[in-house]
Amino acid sequence: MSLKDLISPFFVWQRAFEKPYTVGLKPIVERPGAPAYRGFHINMSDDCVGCGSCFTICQNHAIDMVKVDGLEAHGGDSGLRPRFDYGRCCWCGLCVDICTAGSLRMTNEYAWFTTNPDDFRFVAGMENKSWDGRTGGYHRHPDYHLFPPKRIEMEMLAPEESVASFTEVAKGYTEEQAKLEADRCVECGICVATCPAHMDVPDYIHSIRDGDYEKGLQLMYRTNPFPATCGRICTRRCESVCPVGIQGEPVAIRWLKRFIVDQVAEADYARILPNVEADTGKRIAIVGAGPGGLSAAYYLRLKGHAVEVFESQAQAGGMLRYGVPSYRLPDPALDKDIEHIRSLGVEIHFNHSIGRDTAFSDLLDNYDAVFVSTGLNVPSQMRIQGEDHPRVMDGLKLLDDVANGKDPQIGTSVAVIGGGNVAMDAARVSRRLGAEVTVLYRRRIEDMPADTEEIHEAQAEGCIFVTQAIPVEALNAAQSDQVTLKWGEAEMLQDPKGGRPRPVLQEERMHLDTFDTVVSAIGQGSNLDYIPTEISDQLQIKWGKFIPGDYQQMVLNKLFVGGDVANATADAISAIEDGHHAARGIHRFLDTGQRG
Amino acid sequence: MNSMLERLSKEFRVTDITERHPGLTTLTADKDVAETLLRELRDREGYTHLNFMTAIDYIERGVFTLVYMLHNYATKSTLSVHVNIDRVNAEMTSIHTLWAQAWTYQRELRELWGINFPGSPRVEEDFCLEGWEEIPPMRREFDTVEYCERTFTSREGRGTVNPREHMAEIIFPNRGGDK
Amino acid sequence: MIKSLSTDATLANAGLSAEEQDLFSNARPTAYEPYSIKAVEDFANWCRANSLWILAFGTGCGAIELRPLMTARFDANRIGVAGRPTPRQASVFIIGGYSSVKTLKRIVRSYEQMQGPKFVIALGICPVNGGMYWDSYNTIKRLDQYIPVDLYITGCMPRPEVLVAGALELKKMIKEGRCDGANRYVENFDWYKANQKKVIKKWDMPDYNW
Amino acid sequence: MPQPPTHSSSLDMAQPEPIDLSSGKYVKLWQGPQHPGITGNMSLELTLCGDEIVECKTHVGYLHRGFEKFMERRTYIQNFTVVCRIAVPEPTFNEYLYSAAIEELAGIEVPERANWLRALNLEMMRLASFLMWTGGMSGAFGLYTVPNWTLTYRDYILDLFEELTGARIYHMYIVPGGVRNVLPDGWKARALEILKGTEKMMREVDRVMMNNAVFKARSKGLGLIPPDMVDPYGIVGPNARAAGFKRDLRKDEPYLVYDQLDFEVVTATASDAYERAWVRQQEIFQCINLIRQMLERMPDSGPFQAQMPNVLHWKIPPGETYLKAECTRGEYGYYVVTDGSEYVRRVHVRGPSYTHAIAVMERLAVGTNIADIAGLMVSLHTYPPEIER
Repeated sequence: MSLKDLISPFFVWQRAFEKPYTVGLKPIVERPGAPAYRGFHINMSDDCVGCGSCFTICQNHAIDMVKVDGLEAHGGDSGLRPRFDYGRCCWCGLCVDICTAGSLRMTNEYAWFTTNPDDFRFVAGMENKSWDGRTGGYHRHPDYHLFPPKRIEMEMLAPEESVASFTEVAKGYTEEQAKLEADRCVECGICVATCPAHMDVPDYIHSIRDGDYEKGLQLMYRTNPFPATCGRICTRRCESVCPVGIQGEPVAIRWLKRFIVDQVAEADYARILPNVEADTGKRIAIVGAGPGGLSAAYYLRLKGHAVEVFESQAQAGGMLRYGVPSYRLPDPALDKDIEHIRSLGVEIHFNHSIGRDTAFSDLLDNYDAVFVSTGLNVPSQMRIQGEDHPRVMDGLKLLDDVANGKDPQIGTSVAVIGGGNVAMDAARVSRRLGAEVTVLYRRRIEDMPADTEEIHEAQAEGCIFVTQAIPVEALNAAQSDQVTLKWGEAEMLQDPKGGRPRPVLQEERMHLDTFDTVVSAIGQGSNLDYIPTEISDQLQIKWGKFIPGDYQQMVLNKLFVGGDVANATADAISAIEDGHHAARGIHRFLDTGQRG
Repeated sequence: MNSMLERLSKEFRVTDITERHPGLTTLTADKDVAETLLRELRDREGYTHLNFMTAIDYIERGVFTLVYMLHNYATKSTLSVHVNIDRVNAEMTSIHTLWAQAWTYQRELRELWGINFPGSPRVEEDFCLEGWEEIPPMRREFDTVEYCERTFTSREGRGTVNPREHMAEIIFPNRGGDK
Repeated sequence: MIKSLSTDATLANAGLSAEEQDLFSNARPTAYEPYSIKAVEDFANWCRANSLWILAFGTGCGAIELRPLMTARFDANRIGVAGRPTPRQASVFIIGGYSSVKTLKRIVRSYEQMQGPKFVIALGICPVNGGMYWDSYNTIKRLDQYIPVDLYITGCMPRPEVLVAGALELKKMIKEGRCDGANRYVENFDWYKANQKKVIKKWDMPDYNW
Repeated sequence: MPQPPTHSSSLDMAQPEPIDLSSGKYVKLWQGPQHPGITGNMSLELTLCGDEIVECKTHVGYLHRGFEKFMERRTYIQNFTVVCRIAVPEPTFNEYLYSAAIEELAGIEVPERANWLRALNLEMMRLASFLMWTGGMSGAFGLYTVPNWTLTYRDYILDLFEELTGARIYHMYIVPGGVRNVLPDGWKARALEILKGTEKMMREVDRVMMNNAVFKARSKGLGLIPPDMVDPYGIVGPNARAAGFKRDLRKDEPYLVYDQLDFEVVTATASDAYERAWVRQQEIFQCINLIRQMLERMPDSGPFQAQMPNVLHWKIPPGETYLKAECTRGEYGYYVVTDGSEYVRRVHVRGPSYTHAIAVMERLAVGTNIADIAGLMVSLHTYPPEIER
């Protein structure tokens, strides 16, 4: 033992005069948590969509999704909110990291003690807590992700290539791409409520991850007998509510659906999909072989009913065949869906028009139930002078001609009037026929009802968009095979009531442009002339559309309606659901005699 | 390294030699040669360090795989020696004479997997558990959640709602598949 | 003041071997009765509140924050908190988070050996509802099933700052005479014992150990 | 005086003969689990002859939570939050090893910046853990000033952790795929300031503890580990280095960015309590140096997380790996087996305390004075939760 060893410990004394290390006694006030501290939770309830991803990822089962007063399930919000159990939570922050809506975060508050352990439970953001107003605390770093925020790009034909032919533009996912895209789904199931047909989206996406495409197909046919079609042209409202899309891009549900169908050969359908139940002896007539009519036919046939479909055209598919150009929906894809329905024994009478070939009342008399889904096939009028000019044609006719292989003779300069999907189709078809295309629309691009993708693709293919342009008159041009369109610029006027802005024609800013053809595509209406007045008088019909009751049933017990002619959304997937729902109603009605 | 593995596969019939990453090789040995093999590896090949030993329950194949992880400080290589033993009346030769910490591992394996090591010191004593009456908990068929529910009480008043089912109930009660 | 021992209510101590039966009392625990004069009781509570002596038993993770708590930075000594090595001298038992079944047995013994009035603080989430280890076969999920708890502090881990705040809260509760955990233990003794014996399979100790 | 049973040589792994307690010469004492002189929650069953220990049995399991069981029923991402609880004072090594093992099996390449941040975290954790150990070591020998200093500085490091990771103890910062956050503004400057203070404080600890006559007298020669005991007992880390073994995984099998850092392995000549303490003192200085090097050279921009799949249904192909890192106590290892499902098939955590606190402790305790048992225990640096998991 050296003297140094005895003395050196006394160095402790030198610290006696230093400032003490000790901190004060008030926890939060004097020592708030660090700016990124993982403290108590806070949830922006308005942003939260109740997807339950926080519940799924919590390894401690610390989160319950619960109903809260004042919130209802609607659209893309389940109406549920996370309730935290601070007898379970370990403040790992995985719930914050996974939160699709970005509504959940943690504050830097950390002090909570109580004598009653049942207190440690609260619905974040719905119950008042002392840390509600705090701004500090943990939130996900923008570059840190627990699932890929960007979708797998779908390979498309280049615009210069696509405009040259009617080849399908979207090439479809490869298996690897599809699995990566399917991996992005968080399986919350919010989309199921928004999908008009309530397809089991998370389940069939799951089957892609498992590589079990046959199961995926089965799941899709539970609610939709047109998966090949919907996988290409669906309006995909599901994607608009997909929580993954809130902070990133939504899961490409439509392309995944298409991927599944593309993986299964039509020859295998009979083996994979459900077969027809025993014959019931009931006969059902369906008017219109569009998506609505065939959907009803499919589900009714599965139940064992005899189904006859009456179609005025030469082929089945309705608007899907005659209204959707083949670069979006190639005929083989549509045929794949229709052929399976027909293979179950659904009988389709082509070129058979109700009202002309068979009286509507005969249907009601001779069949156990009638489903009417005749769609919207009468183009709306522009209500301008010179509308009957020979060089003014309607968009549906143009598409119809092209679908039937006829040359519509549009010339080399075309004006398309309208901003919906039919207008985009007409414009892009005209481009493919070799014309220079100008699209005139009353409002702004962002007001167009057409799909954003469609608009972008049309622009990429060289269609010129002239917005805030109101057609006024179609005049005879110098050359007889041309037409001069008089149109005026419009100003957008704010609606004082807060509705959407209204275009107002500016009389002093008029233009005259000459085209080979003016294509009008501003909407369609229905034609219900085939229904005799004595019947139609009993029915609820408004603006040319049926107003159906529950299960798509009309006042006449036997009559069920659906599709564009009976709903406001007028898209394929709604028609499919109408058909399916009517099938439920008809089966229920025939089975039990119950009305909807 | 390779010559050693060749010799081992010849003399000890070791199989499934796989290099998992540079410096880590796994191999499978038969139960009856395992002890000799380990001794050989320790004394002749320089694998003097026993990182750990443990077991994996392959209930679907009816075996426990015992894993002996050995390290050679000189060549910086690790050998993972796998030995498959029967799940029923699981028993293995004790290696407590080879490494001093081995008997502790064997005690743990005895308690948590129910693998016996005859002759291993204090192998019958409680290790982590005390008065355990169920099947050994690390076995795959032991359901820890079910045991917790049966044995312990959790706080009441919890319960969750599935968003998808909730929305189905509120928004489309009569629609969707199978309705 | 201690309630007089009632002679008929004795414990079986069935888990003990014959030679050990004699080593332990078989009397039941007794409840604490406050002094009849309020001023005296208030003074006693004031004394108790200002000398919170913690039992040095790190039962789980929570023990890790007790060291900062008891050293220079957070210095709990200044509010009358001190560590004690033996239950006989301690008045506060801090349960540091989860407790395994094996530890629970020692917790029960230590708790019973503590002299009244005694208080229990449960740290973290695990004693509340199982916490992180809600599906572990070897940890209890609710501490209040086995010993009475006076104050819960949530967090994983609760920071030393909260421990200080919690100790201050406990002081306040004691001064107001609101800490009756030990009496609850006496009153519901058989219920607690039954719960304890349900999970502690190897019961080789006296039923009440003081 | 009766002769206590002893091991014939350090390589003799047979258990000593049982002691006849009824002879009246011996007394049995339990140290722990409720005992101030025990590290964590464990206990020693000591048999004494006078005040000399003739037999020691370690009892563990008081902290057994069955991690390896319930990890088998949690997804890969869920497990990352669980693993840090396995070694309470040093959670970061668990996080790193678990993540690295999962990444290896899933074939994920971690960005460079994340590797630096991970190494920085590991070294800070090492520093914090050693500081706490220093406090414990001096406390065990009756020097109560040092814990007040070292635990305070440890707390300053925890403040840095809190700022960077969002938590003091369970950081949950190193996640499969990378890390969760980047250094906040001004963090480096604050870190350097705290390192400076720590270094100054450690020089004083050197005077007060390492050059303290009482400490020297009590710790020198206590619990001597002879070199021929190291391999048979699986002794690693500072305990082995103090016996002259130049083994450090950071140097021998470099992981993360350690091959780019400049440091030497610290060794001593005789592994008794004092030399082990000395080695750890040197490693604290080394640690401070390493952190400074990293702060200087670490990239300030770039990605810190690899491209990850959706963790909610993350499947990893079948495989097996054993990864290890040098923690404060030596080789810390994760053995992970996957079977292609969303759940891990088997995780085994190899903590150095497993052998240090049981086989080694039981061996070294024999012949020690009862008063030194706490010091001996601390000098082996054991953390009970990593033994029983």
